[in-house]
Amino acid sequence: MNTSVKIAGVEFKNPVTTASGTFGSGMEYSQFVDLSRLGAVTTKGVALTPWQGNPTIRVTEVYGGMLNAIGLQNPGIDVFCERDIPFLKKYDTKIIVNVCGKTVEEYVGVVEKLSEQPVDMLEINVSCPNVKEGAIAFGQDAKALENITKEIKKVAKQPVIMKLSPNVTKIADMARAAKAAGADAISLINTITGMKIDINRKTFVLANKTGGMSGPAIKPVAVRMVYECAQAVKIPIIGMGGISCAEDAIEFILAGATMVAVGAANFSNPFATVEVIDGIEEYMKRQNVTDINELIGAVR
Amino acid sequence: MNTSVKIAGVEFKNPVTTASGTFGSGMEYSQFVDLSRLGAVTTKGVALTPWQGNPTIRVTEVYGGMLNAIGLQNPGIDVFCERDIPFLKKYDTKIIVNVCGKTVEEYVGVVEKLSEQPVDMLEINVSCPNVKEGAIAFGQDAKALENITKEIKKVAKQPVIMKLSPNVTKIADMARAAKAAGADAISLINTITGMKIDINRKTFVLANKTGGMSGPAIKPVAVRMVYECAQAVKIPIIGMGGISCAEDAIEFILAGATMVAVGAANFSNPFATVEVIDGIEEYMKRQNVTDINELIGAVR
Amino acid sequence: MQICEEAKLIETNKLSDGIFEMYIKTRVASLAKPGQFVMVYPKDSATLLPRPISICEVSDGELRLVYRVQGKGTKEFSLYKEGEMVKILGPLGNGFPVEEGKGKRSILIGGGIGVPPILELAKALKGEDVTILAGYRNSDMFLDEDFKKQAPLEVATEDGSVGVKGNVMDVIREKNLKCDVIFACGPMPMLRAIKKYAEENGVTAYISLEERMACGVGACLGCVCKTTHKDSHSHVNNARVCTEGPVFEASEVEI
Amino acid sequence: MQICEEAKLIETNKLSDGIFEMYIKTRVASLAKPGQFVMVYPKDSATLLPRPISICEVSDGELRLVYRVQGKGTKEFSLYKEGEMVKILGPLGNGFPVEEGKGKRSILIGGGIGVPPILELAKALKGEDVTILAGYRNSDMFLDEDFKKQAPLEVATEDGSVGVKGNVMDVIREKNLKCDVIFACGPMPMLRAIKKYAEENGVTAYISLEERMACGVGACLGCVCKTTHKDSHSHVNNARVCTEGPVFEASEVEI
Ligand SMILES: Cc1cc2nc3c(=O)[nH]c(=O)nc-3n(C[C@H](O)[C@H](O)[C@H](O)COP(=O)(O)OP(=O)(O)OC[C@H]3O[C@@H](n4cnc5c(N)ncnc54)[C@H](O)[C@@H]3O)c2cc1C
Ligand SMILES: Cc1cc2nc3c(=O)[nH]c(=O)nc-3n(C[C@H](O)[C@H](O)[C@H](O)COP(=O)(O)OP(=O)(O)OC[C@H]3O[C@@H](n4cnc5c(N)ncnc54)[C@H](O)[C@@H]3O)c2cc1C
Ligand SMILES: Cc1cc2nc3c(=O)[nH]c(=O)nc-3n(C[C@H](O)[C@H](O)[C@H](O)COP(=O)(O)O)c2cc1C
Ligand SMILES: Cc1cc2nc3c(=O)[nH]c(=O)nc-3n(C[C@H](O)[C@H](O)[C@H](O)COP(=O)(O)O)c2cc1C
Ligand code: FES
Ligand code: FES
Repeated sequence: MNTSVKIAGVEFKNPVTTASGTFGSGMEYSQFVDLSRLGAVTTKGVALTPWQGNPTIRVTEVYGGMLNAIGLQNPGIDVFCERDIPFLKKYDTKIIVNVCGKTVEEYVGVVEKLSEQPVDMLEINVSCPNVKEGAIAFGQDAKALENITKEIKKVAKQPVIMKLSPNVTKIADMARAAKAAGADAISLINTITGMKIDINRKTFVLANKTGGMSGPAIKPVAVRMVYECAQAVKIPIIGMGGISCAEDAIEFILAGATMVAVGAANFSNPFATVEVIDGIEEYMKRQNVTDINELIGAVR
Repeated sequence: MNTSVKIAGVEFKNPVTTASGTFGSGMEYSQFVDLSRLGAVTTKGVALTPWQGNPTIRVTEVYGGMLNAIGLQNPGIDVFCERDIPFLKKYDTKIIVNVCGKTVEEYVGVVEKLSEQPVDMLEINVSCPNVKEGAIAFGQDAKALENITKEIKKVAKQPVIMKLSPNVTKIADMARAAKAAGADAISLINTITGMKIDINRKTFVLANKTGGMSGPAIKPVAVRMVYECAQAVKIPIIGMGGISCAEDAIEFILAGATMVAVGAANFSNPFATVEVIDGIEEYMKRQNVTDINELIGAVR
Repeated sequence: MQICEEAKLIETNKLSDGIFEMYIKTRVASLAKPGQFVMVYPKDSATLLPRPISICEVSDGELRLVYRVQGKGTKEFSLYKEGEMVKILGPLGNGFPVEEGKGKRSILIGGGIGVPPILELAKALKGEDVTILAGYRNSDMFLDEDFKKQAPLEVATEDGSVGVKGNVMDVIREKNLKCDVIFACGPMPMLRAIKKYAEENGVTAYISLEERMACGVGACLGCVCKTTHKDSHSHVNNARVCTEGPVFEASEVEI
Repeated sequence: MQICEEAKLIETNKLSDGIFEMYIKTRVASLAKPGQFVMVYPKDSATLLPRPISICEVSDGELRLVYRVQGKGTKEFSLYKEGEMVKILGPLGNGFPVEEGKGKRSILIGGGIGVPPILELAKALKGEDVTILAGYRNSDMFLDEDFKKQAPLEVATEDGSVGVKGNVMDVIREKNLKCDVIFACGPMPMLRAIKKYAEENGVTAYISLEERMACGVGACLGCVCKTTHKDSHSHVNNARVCTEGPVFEASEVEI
């Protein structure tokens, strides 16, 4: 049975990675999950310099999911290269580094610093709804997305995944823009912007007012968008949004995702990633599928 | 204690109505709910001629919600005027008629036919994701929305509510377009387009492939959009999306909604509307609020 | 009249592999007719839509429901304990036209998980010229003993372990059963075969259809089926299974 | 080492109005230190985030958790029956630095639902010069009998029905309590007052903070608090309460 997939020449032992920001750099979950079992670890967004992130309350629960407004707190690329990459290199897994920034120059700066690092792919987060400057602005305008993708592709030594925002009218247009600018792959969906109000205290629950929604509640939207992108462009897709079991992951794969990422589910079940991997294999056995690549985009 | 609210000169005894398409014309639920208790009944979308709707499967459950792709099956405006309006007139409640169409002319045609009818308001559905022509196309483009709103306002004798689609990049732009064209109010959100795949049969669950997502799962997105619109335009808002109890309704009101609509919750609880009304009164008592209008948009 | 209430689970049993029954004490019982159904509301809050389940038997203010564990909702039902409160809505739908079976030769056909509603119908037609015909996968049958108390029972099993090997149509052919009217509930291929048989043999067939439902009361228009006549709601030949059905005269529907 | 497992609920009781306890048999018990906490995962599938609950007492491979019914999750916990399996993750966080209480005069302060972790700490400091100070709303107290077995107990109640009327700071003032070190857990205003008192009186205070959490293990960066020093993760003076905390030296944090 083959569960390995390939994106832009990089081979992953299985199609399961972690959703950026929900798994740190793997360290915290390494006591529950053998990181070498994962197709890849996708790390928390990293910027050129350390970022403070937003004030708390940063996370809250909603029906069937959660909102977060972390605001991309991170130690900056230098600490990351010194500490997190060497840690991850100890495992037999691929490394996808999620990159954030406030300006095109910042993104490019991080990508340059990563160009000499032993990481396998870059995922460019142009879709974080929780920071004021940059981020989502690039992900909600096809022109801006095309431009930043081009600039990044100029300096990137590793294949580039553009991570799309679901907070758009036509996700397929964004996929087309990313592809036109030379993106090697796209990943989606980032969180959907949401809000929760505390009716007793008559105020927003999150200090940032709005937060990004994730978890099972957003899955139908994510599957739909993966499908729309798969129909629109012929570049590999990493699908995510509410995946908490193998059945969820397979939905994304059938809709057109080459890989899938497990996000908020790690919080409700630290073993979620491995259970998804095992479950995919069981499904393939049950369905007599010998190569996972047969399933990718099989529903049209 | 005052629970009555006013929109465009129409007074509602309380801020609770039904979400179009989830309550028929009230007939089916009238054995569980005294329709005279409701602020208003908002009826299922009605077109110029009878519509068949989509093939089945038309509804399916998703985590914390459901998808529907009814495709606006309806008997057409003539049967509606003969049968449904007289039925509703027997109750002491306001009538909001939801209008759909494939072309601007069709919408205008329905609105004209309604102009001599004893109904209180019109809600124009430019946001149904489940029909190919018209509908959502008007709701995803600010120019198109402005245009159709203007045409409808030319012939409408009742105040006009434009019902917005959440499947857009910037909901506030749509609110501004509706207002600029003379809409008396806006309502939101219609369903979010989603998809469910049956991994055993390897096919879409819904015959229409995609469907509109509703239910508690979409509430945080809906509250956020109501808030954004309330900050952007000063016209009354009817808020909906996942309201299943009074606490949910109050979130929308605090975010800026003058009225709220109960949708899919009717399916999980036929008494939902009345429980929401009762619960709002209890909350007002608990919080010592004497006039519901104090709560509208109180969180900023 | 329809009622939505929390009803008490009096008894619950496993009948065969994956098949369970529950007896619930409810005011719905006094209103229920054969072929009608109830909505049962799961409690898990991620599972929001009610599940349509046919009325299998009515007695002493109790409803008997027999169901197969299919997905999340029915799985949850199967874990309920006696004494638990279960939210239900019903009775829903039109039910079988019992009077059409009076004074005539009827065959009552149930296939698979369509078997349960046949029991209450058989009780309503007790004393009439009735044959019950039930199709199962294998010898792991359910309700067969109950049927035998009401009328002669013929069985088809897919593996031939009991009765005729094959499906219910094979029984009719093999045993050369004759009738004026058929009442049936079961999987779509079976209903299609019955519709065809009825047309070819000048028999009237009443078939109970399944469709995905959200409201159960006719409001959402989720559960329609194509009809040859104008439906009462939208006049577009799309009758609501939950309201105009689930039982239709076979010649009226396109299936 | 941290463990995530299904653990068995051995016993559950209501302690006072809205306050419940559960004893659970778990491998986490053998690893737990005072001031650490566990995540308890609700079962309802609309409730996805685990709930942080302090370790109140450890004994015989069992954890005792004492919690107030606050919202959906804790409501669910309060309905659990003995024998039920409960998913937990722990032990989490750093816990109180017990050694800092050795050979010194300590006051252990618990306020409201911050009272529980003080018990295991009092047990760890048994025999030392310890005063326990607990603040309740009214005479509807909990854990007070347990405390008395470990060390002298002073009580403050908001309504004055037991002990000193007012809050824990009022007790310190009225009774003129002196100490070298304070260990505290409770509401933010109380912790702020203790931080101020510690600064003004040259006392070291260790305070246990609360923050909204998603992962509990340091991965999500949801639960940070402002620190005066660079935090170990992001080097931006934002320590993770779940990992670098929940216990901080009061002078290190901006609250
Ligand atoms: C009028 C009517 C009477 C029925 N009577 C019985 C009965 O007596 N015994 C019995 O075992 N089953 C009966 N069914 C089928 C039963 O409703 C489904 O098996 C059940 O809804 C599955 O729910 P689930 O949560 O276990 O499955 P899931 O797959 O988790 O359900 C997901 C969603 O799909 C719906 N769904 C799935 N399968 C069906 C289906 N076959 N028909 C309608 N909706 C479905 C569910 O209601 C739910 O909304 C009847 C169906 C109808 C329409
Ligand atoms: C380190 C730590 C130790 C704690 N120890 C205890 C204890 O021993 N006993 C006890 O009764 N309570 C304790 N709490 C508070 C407890 O976690 C909350 O009361 C509980 O999470 C509320 O959950 P709920 O589902 O009942 O409320 P809901 O309001 O439904 O919860 C919604 C979300 O908000 C979170 N939340 C709500 N209130 C709080 C809070 N005060 N702190 C953190 N998260 C919150 C929940 O975890 C959940 O994610 C502790 C909190 C922390 C951070
Ligand atoms: C706490 C948290 C932090 C996140 N941080 C990032 C981030 O740094 N970069 C990024 O691209 N996406 C980030 N995301 C988005 C996730 O990677 C993912 O796209 C989203 O959560 C949807 O997947 P899920 O529903 O499985 O969680 C974050 C999500 C959460 C919940
Ligand atoms: C079965 C169904 C049918 C609907 N039909 C209509 C419709 O005819 N016109 C319309 O404007 N909205 C329609 N809607 C959308 C609802 O009015 C509402 O905007 C949406 O469901 C969100 O609210 P909820 O989450 O409370 O259901 C329909 C929704 C459902 C679930
Ligand atoms: S289930 Fe809603 S109309 Fe039949
Ligand atoms: S709860 Fe996730 S970092 Fe603390």
